[in-house]
Amino acid sequence: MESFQYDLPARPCVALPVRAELWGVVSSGNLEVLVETGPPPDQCRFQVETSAHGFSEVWQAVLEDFVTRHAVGGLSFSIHDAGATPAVVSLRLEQAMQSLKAP
Amino acid sequence: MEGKRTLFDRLFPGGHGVSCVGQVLRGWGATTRGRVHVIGTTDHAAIDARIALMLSQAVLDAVAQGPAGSPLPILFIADTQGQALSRHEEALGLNGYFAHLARCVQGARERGHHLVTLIDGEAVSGGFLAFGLLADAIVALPGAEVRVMDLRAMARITRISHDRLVALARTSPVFAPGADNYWRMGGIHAQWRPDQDWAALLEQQLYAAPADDARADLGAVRGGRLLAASLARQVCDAP
Amino acid sequence: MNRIPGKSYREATARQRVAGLLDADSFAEWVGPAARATSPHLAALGLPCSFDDGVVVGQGRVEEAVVTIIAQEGQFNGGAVGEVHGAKIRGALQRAVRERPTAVVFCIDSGGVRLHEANAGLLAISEIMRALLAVQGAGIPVWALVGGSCGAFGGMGIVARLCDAVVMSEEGRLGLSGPEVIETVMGVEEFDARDRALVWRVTGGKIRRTLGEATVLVEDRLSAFRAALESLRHSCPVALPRTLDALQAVQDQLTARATRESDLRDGQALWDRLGLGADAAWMDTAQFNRRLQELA
Amino acid sequence: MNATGPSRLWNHEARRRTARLTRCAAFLRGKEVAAADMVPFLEAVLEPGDRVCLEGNNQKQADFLAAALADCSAQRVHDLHLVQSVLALPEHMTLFEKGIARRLDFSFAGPQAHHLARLVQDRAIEIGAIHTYLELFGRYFIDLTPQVCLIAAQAADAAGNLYLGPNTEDTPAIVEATAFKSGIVIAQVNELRDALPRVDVPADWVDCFVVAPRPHHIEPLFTRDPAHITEIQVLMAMMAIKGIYAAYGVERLNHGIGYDTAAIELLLPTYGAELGLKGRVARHWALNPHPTLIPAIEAGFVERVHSFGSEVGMEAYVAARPDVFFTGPDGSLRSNRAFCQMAGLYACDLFIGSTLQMDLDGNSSTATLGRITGFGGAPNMGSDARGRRHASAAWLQAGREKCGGGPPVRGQKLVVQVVETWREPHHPTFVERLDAWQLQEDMGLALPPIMIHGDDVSHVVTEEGVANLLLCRTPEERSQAIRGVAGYTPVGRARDRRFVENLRDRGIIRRPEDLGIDVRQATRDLLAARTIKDLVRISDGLYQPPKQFRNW
Repeated sequence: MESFQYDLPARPCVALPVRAELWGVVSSGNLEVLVETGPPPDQCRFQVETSAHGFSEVWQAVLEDFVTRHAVGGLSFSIHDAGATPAVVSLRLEQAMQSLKAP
Repeated sequence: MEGKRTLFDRLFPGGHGVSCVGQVLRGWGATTRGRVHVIGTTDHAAIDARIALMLSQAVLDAVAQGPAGSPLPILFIADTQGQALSRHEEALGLNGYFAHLARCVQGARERGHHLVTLIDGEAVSGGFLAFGLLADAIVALPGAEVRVMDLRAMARITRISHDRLVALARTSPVFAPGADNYWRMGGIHAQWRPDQDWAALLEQQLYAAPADDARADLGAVRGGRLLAASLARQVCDAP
Repeated sequence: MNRIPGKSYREATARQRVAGLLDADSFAEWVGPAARATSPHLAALGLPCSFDDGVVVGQGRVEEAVVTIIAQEGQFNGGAVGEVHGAKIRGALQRAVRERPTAVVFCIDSGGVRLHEANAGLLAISEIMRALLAVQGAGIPVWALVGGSCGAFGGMGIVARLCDAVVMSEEGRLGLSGPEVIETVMGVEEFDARDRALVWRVTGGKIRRTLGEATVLVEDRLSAFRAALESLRHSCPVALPRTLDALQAVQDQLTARATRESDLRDGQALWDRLGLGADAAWMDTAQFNRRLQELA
Repeated sequence: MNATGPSRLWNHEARRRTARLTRCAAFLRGKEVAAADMVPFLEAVLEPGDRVCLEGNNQKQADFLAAALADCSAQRVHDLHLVQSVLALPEHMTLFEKGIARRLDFSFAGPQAHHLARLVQDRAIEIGAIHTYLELFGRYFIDLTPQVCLIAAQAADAAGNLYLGPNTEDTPAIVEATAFKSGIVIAQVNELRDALPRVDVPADWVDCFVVAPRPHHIEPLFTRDPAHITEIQVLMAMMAIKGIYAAYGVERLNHGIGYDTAAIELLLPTYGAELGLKGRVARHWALNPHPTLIPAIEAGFVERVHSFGSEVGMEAYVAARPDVFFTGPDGSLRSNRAFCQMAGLYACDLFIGSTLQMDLDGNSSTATLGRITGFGGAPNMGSDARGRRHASAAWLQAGREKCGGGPPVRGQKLVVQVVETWREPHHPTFVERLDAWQLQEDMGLALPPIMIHGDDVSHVVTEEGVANLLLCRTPEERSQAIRGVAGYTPVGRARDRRFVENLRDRGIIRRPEDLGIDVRQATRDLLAARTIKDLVRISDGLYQPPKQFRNW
């Protein structure tokens, strides 16, 4: 397993604080993402644990694009990845965003 | 069966009458406090529906026979290589036969029968789950082999190297075969040494006060299973 | 012809099943993913963990009646039971004895013991069995739902049959030893695990329903499983009795079955004998149920 | 002319044919050969160095004859030149390992791709060329005519007439070339019948037949279980339907085999219907009877399907839908690979398929290191037929886009590659350099095994969007358009972001949101069937899937 953490500047999320919510499952080629209220409102935190080694740059690129697309400041995304492709990662993050709810 | 007779001589110096039909043991043993029921399997039985039915009938008979008000303890002898593997047994629904056996064992417990299991030989996953592992107290005799799967088969299925599993098994009791590992995890209450007085030890177990399933706590105390008890409690008490 | 009606139970995740089975917004989870109760044993082997260790437990409502719900995630390690996974289930069952819900709904989707923590898994299943028997002892029924991709095998196959009612879809499977295990040990002539139609004729919902092991056979739709729960409130409101007579009656039934089906190796033989027809394996669920009822 | 000189013989081939038949006459009872005599029979008929077609297709295999040939003595039968479209059976490899065969001209080697690559490296085989199907069939009539062909049919009558059943595939092309050039036609049949449902090959084209001990193998190659279709494939299918099928009004088309295209087939009756496309797109098909096409047929999208071969389990369904399929008087499918390839090349406006690798020129290949897969039919379908003269709306629109506005002198075939940017971690689909180039070096091939050339590709669809290569005016635009949909692969991340945004403004790259597609709606719930069982139900029980696809 490889793990890393990124704290990226982000526009504040309007729905803060959010109810913790889990999306996706850990199975081959898939991942789960847990969305919680976390860092300051101008920061977004990603904690990634992945079974695919050597992809930190790809992860960073995927997550930077995601932060550009959405106002996710104040949120933390914890990810357990079992070899999902970037396409699946983006899709799960989009699905998680769609479901953000107040606690 | 010859080995089992020697075992019963040692467990019940006061006498015993255990018969063996098709790898199923049924009968009685005499303790200083009276007779107890003996039910079990021998010769590393692969438990199929027929054996499971004989065991469950033996349990039901033990419950039906007992003098009302003072149910006799039941001693289970576990010696099983696991469930029988065949297409027929699956089609027939062997898991349902095992579940019925488990319900009969619980029925006996609910009627006040104290339940003790001795592992003499092998105790492997499915066959062990159905009755032996459901007792109030579980004891491993010397040489008992307790396991789900040996490490080579596990390495093949999990695709983790055998060497790595062997190395990890030295520090963790969580996956490797062995009565010691099960003892550390609280799954076996006691292991008897060859030089001990088994008849006396058995009596202590057979007439102990009944208790709830405390194996997870035992595992925590013994340091082999640290999360099972606390997590169940956490779920129980969660807001 | 447009869309297939309704969401598939088989394809749904454990969380989607929970949401689809319970009244809207009625679910409250115990020790949810934010608690990060993950498996230290998988981590020690360098394998991916899951925030809920592959099982969701909590309480919710079915038509306003409070139920305890347990849902295994078949896609995570085949729904296999490890220490944490098992402890969560056991805790939920113990809590049910204390809180006395209308029923415990147990969505089983598991191959049995998680080999990476095999000893802990075996003990956990034993503890689940005892805790489940205690729930029933308190009069509370436990309803098993079997329709996931892993079915209910190994120790969880035994657990499923301990339950007071079993709701299955045709796609669900219920057994003890998986076909792959039997093929590996006994040879491909004994059980060809790649012959999927055979696998389902031996372990699938239709043969289980025919033998009476599945209480109801429903379509593979989340809504159909939900509807089955609603009707179980009326048909199975309390745990099955464990009186000596009741246990002996089951003993006699199982004995009769073992004698009658002494050479059963394929569900088709059963259907042929019952006069269900050569196309029993092809019938849709409604038709199959209707034919079974006509023959009963 | 020279009336006085010694008269020249003009029938060498016919004499040689007579000699072959004389040598094997002892084995013939009428035209039938006993299965037990097959090895000595072949040893009598064949001569060293013969050009032989041992019928091997995608699905249908002359497997009994292949095994018999492999059992022949290499002393008596050797150095054969095999000319056949597909190498699928282990016996095909044995022929080369034993020295019975030496040279090979072929199209496709799916299941034997690794083995074939090894034989080439060991110099145990000489490869003439890797062909497309039509190319190989063409050469049957020019310079690769078989002297002996070993074919597979469903049934024969006593006279030797053959009934091919639904799986025609290559048989007519092989038999036509062999029988009319003094070759020997040998057929294995599953059964001998008094009367055939229809005569597909007349008896006087057939020299002998053998009733094989077992029916010939047919691989259910075109069955895609909808259960394996992913959300990403659903998303790409939505983009293909809205961004290409609807945008060009594609009525006549061919699909490759794969989950990507199966997803499109299963979205037509749902998403396609919502877009109002019924009757406007996907009406006429050159396609095998894919089970995943059933919902679109039942929904009335599909009007007509002509097929290369058949598909196991689709027999009853096809027979019950004669308005859609080409069927014989007996109700069974009449397929024909040569004609269907021709239809795909000349009469279709779109081909869509997938690939394993694509480079910045748009060249794509399924050949990766250590495997020689060959091409099959994709290059015929996936190329612009420059001999085409009739017009259609889709063809004209593509032609206009390609020539940049002026009055087009010809249209353009739509050739679409639909791929995920990553197949799995460590395997990006988009690469700077195809493995095919390395393979060419390793194998000593004259050309790199490129399946579809970049200059034939009109669109690339990935989960990131659709790139319209017809609108690209310079090589740089083209490569940036490809980078612009290559996602987070190294190729994609090396894009010039401003350049790509500019291409997006010009509609050369279109993202899902540009097409009005909400990514979050891309779920499996959108599929018209999610399981094989759904397909059976939608077919009203007519589709009978092989047992390995059933979970009931």
